[in-house]
Amino acid sequence: MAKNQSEVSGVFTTGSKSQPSTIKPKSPFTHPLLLGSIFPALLVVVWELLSRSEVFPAYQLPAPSVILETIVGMAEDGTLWGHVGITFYRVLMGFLLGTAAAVVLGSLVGFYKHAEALFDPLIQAFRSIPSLAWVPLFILWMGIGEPSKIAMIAVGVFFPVYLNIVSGISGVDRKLIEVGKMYGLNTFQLVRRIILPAALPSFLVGLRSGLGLGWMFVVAAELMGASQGLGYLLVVGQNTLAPETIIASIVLFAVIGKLSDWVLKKLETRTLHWQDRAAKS
Amino acid sequence: MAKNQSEVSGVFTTGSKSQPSTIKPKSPFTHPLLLGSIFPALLVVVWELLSRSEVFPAYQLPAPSVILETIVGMAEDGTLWGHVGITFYRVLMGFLLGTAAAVVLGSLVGFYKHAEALFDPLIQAFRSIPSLAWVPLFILWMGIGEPSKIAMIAVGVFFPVYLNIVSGISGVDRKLIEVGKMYGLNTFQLVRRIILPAALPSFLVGLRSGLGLGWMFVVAAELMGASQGLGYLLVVGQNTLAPETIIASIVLFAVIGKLSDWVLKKLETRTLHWQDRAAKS
Amino acid sequence: MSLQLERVGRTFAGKAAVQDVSFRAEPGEIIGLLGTSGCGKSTLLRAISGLDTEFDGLIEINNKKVDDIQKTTGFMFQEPRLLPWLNVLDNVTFGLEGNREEKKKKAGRYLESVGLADSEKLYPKQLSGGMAQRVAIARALATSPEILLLDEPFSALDAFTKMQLQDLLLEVWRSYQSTMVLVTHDVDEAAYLCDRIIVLRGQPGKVEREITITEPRPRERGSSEQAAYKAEILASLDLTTDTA
Amino acid sequence: MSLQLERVGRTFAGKAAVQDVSFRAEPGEIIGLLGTSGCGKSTLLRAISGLDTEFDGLIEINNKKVDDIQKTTGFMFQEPRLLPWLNVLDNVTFGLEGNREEKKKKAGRYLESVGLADSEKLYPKQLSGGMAQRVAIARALATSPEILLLDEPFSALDAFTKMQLQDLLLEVWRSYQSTMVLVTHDVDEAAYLCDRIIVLRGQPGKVEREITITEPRPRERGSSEQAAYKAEILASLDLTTDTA
Amino acid sequence: TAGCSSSASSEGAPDKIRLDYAYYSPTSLVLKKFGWAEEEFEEEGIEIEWALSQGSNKALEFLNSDSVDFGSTAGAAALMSKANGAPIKNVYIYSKPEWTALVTSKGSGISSLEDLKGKKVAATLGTDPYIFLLRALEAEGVPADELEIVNLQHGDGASALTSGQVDAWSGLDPHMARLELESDAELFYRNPDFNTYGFLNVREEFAEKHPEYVDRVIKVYEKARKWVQDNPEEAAELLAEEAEIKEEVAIKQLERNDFSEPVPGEVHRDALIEAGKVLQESETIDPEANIEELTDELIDPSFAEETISE
Ligand SMILES: Nc1ncnc2c1ncn2[C@@H]1O[C@H](COP(=O)(O)OP(=O)(O)OP(=O)(O)O)[C@@H](O)[C@H]1O
Ligand SMILES: Nc1ncnc2c1ncn2[C@@H]1O[C@H](COP(=O)(O)OP(=O)(O)OP(=O)(O)O)[C@@H](O)[C@H]1O
Ligand SMILES: [Mg+2]
Ligand SMILES: [Mg+2]
Repeated sequence: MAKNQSEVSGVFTTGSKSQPSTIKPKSPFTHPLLLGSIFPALLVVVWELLSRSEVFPAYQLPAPSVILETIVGMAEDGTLWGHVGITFYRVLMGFLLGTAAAVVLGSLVGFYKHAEALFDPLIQAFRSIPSLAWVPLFILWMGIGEPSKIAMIAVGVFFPVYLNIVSGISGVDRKLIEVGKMYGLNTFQLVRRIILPAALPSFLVGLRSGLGLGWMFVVAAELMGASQGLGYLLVVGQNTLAPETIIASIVLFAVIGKLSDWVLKKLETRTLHWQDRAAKS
Repeated sequence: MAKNQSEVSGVFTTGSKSQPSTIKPKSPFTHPLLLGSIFPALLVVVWELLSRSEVFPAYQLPAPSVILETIVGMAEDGTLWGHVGITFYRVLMGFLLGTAAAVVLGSLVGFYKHAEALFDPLIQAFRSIPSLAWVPLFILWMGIGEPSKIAMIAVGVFFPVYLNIVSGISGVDRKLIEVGKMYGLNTFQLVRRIILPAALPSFLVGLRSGLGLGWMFVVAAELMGASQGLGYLLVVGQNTLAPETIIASIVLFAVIGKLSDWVLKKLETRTLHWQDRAAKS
Repeated sequence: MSLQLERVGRTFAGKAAVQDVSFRAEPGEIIGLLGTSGCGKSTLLRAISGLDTEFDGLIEINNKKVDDIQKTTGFMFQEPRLLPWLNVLDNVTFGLEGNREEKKKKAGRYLESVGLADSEKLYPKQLSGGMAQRVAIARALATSPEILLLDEPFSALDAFTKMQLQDLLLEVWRSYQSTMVLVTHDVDEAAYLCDRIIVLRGQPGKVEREITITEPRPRERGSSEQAAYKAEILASLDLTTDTA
Repeated sequence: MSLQLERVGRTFAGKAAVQDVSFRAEPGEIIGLLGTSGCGKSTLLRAISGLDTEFDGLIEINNKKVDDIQKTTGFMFQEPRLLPWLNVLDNVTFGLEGNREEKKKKAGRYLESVGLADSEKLYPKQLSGGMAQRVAIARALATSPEILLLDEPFSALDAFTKMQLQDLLLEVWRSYQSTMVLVTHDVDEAAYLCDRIIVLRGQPGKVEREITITEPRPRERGSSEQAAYKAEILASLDLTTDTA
Repeated sequence: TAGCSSSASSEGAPDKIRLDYAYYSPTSLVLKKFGWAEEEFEEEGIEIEWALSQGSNKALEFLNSDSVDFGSTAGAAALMSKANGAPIKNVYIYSKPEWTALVTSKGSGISSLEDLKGKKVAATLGTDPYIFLLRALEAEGVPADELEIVNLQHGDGASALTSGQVDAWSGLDPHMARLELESDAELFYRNPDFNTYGFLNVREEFAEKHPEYVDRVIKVYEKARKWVQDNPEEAAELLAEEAEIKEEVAIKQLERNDFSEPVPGEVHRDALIEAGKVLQESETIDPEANIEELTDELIDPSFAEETISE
């Protein structure tokens, strides 16, 4: 992240690494990683202190150290990897499925006004149905196996990706579309070579939003007969009134969600280097 | 919606109404409203038929007519307005709160690289925590009154709005920002007069995404001791095995969610008329 | 290919931008389109290109009515319109067909002609205004279109680069016998390049005059014939200012 | 206000774009900046404006080192850079201060001067290239900056509109005694407007020559003095092409 | 046990008393409906606040976060929370429900626990039906690992059963009652004693500060309980109306509730200990914990004994 360089230095593309002399040395105190850890660290410390001093009794909110122990315990007896692994697998599959559906439908709706009139109203209506409401319907349609869980997550992923694609497409500058048309591109090529790249910033936000929602839908998905997974852990924790299980699952959601988002964010900086962005102050 | 007019006719701004002769008459069969009703209508008819022929037994999936009766029944005995009203109120307040927080934090993070390093990692981590996971924490922090419900919805609204604002801001063309700087705008003015308008398309998608998520978070919010509301209705339906209540609440979610989205969409076409968009084919 | 406009006009939301323009370009002819700012030159080119189909009147290519985009038509827009996510080379290969290597070679050749051989890997945000315009020229020429529409192609170039590229254009014209319509504000340029010059005037723009330049090519810049034509064009433009 | 550059240069990711440029502009002087496409003219203006602070060397305004944006400096960019969500009038009032009515009146006056009195309500997407450029000119002039940086301000205009606006510029200069730095490719324009002309050459660009024009204003277009200066400028530019 | 009677020094009257109501506790619905609690405390200016509990775990979250003073739960849920250190005690039994049983659909060929071997059975982990299933299996000598227990929420278990995705379901009222009435579901294994009773719990802090008010809440609960016993039809009607379920379903559900034993006692203790052992075996309660001690800490019959014998 070369954010404190000039906006015109083109660091992403021309490899300024050969010219270290032009890069101002970063102060170690304002290193992003360090800055980024301030709040989480503060949170953990304050929470630990409050727990130790019993402002938060353990039956309400166990101390971070207890949570960590719980997680380490799960890691040691091996159940952690099962929970994390299966949930990660479900989210990944659901994410791919939901994104694929959103790209296809979103491109159609963004591009053809009849497709918009046809599909968009229904999709917009479905968009505000809570994940829990889908549960009985999905069980009815798809049973309680893996497919219904993945489909449920795909539903969550679908909406933000769809919304961002449609809006991204309709925000594409007419001028660039005209360039494509002049070179005789057909609709499909136009979408692939002009519209998707131009709508990429919006598409990527959609992906990140969608992935977040995918993690959120895990709980509903794993209400459908799961015997493993983070959502399962959360619900069992709530059913058995075990706060450390609940909080451990929340922490795991946060950590793994953050990691998966980080991957997409990297992708974003990689693929959007061509944007003519202003430098942040 | 003048989508089938030429992209260069500037209908939004110069009032082509005085020149009806240049507007091609719309075929009544491709009117957007009509097209948009095809799928919902089809859905309802097929579902009704399947229910009548008992492919879907009533205790699993009641017929649309039964759902309609349920809703009309609620409307007649007046409970419907209570449920819809209170939920609408909660979503509205949560939406305003969440949006306000997202605008403030999103502008900071989008604009200052230190703010980004400081806040963004934590926010991104929180983003993938499911709504149900927040419930015990919110009860703990804020009790079971209205504030905790509204705060819960605000959390849902916050994330997509935040994400879209940050990305919208960093996608603003450097060239326009420089114009603002040359006219001596300070940071605040720059945000208000250049960055927010330029990031508006992205911001509006964020709002629509956030509103959708707000509706989704209603269920979690109304688990916190509500005795009225659409989310309450859904959960009661699930706890008392009343599929007609469940489906009625889903339908209400869809309809009201769609209506609220429609308002935002209107706002979008209003405020984005200046975009140089291509006409849809 | 021949190109024919008959009483072409365009109205935007009730306000006419250009009216009643008719002319014919024979295959291989270079037509200049001159006129004050805002008189409808770009609008006419858009109509000819097929991007805009809402015009009034008739446009024919090879005596066949068209109101759609033709693959054989090339358009260099008034702005460079480079695709910001492609580097210079990829922007030029954008419209080309064939295998990768061939496309690259061809694009490279044109980039060299416009003096940008070193800048192949740069992205649009790293280009100067004139460089971006030259990339756009290379992109338009590389597809060797049979009808080439040029909207102020050299406006951002210094006098000498401009001359070089004018000659490049003539070279392309000689090899492919493209029919060209060239919008320009540079009277020298019009006199040097065009077979016929159409001067638009007023708002809405109408055809004010047609000037045919019979001087054979290669023409000599600064020759007395050129000076005479230039004076004639200037005179016809001068009238226009009265109504501006 | 006076403006001084001392050995100013700029390097992009290891590649020098412009090097070692020094000159001084006295209060009220109009400096012309000429050179081939890509030799660093816009880069220099960005450095003077304060938008780019990564340059090498020293820039002083009124003998005080600056490396930040000055409110008294106006910059007309090479592209119009209109704000697409504001109509023409609001784009011009954008940088103005004072109450609404006053701002509108002032903007309206400048819009009239550039021939766009009728187009106040149009949005940027509805403008022709030259109209957009004229809005940008009106916006830059309306704030009456003490230092005015102009990057090819008239490049998209026809010959006659261009002359009118050159005279408008001189009028503004007379009223406010702004110090101006003008990038242009038009040799006539440089000879007509400038007190001194700095010719850049090469890539990275370096100062090739400085030409001082002593002819008092008002100057007469097409006069023999003008022709002589023009020839001199052209000659100095001509050398440049050898290295392009 | 602690909190002995109203003679202990109290810190005066609370400003308000926060009660919960739940569709699984008909007594609470009656109490809320008739406003007897409000009546009882009106003179002293004490406000009554009602919160709806959507399940035992919500009621316990409310209790633990000091959002209510009294919460209605299943006995086992209260025990689990106690095992995690929740400062609550059980002071009253609002009913002895037979709210759970094993259900299958007609023609499934399942008629005993023996038949469940190799089959899928839906149950919600950690809740009464789950405990019921495990205790039933133990009682009949069928090892739990010979069948597949599918973790589904109560309502989803019912749907899964009717759509044939599981072979049996450890059901919960009112889902179970509705299924019995409207589809061809059959209860093939019942045992009221394997249910863990309806516990009314109070926060320990409240009980310590205001013991006499605990007594008085029990008093109004008693009034409601008696009313339910005397007016079973009206009670069913009320339940149907409040929970928005059909009246037949409500009647069936109430039929399976025994309102005769309000004072926590030995039976309740034994039932909880058995449940606790089952939960320990499945590791939902820490295997190290001393269930009997926990049960003794949880159940405090002194308030009810005193009030009801009055
Ligand atoms: N952001 C950037 N990143 C990398 N290189 C840049 C950047 N901006 C400009 N350059 C390079 O700097 C050189 C000078 O650019 P500049 O825009 O100053 O040229 P110019 O003299 O204004 O040319 P023109 O007349 O074509 O506008 C060019 O070679 C260009 O590629
Ligand atoms: N999309 C549009 N909506 C409304 N009016 C438009 C639109 N496009 C162009 N016009 C109007 O049409 C007229 C002609 O525009 P055009 O771009 O053809 O001018 P031009 O001759 O190319 O001028 P220039 O030399 O300045 O580029 C102008 O008055 C302009 O305002
Ligand atoms: Mg034009
Ligand atoms: Mg430049």
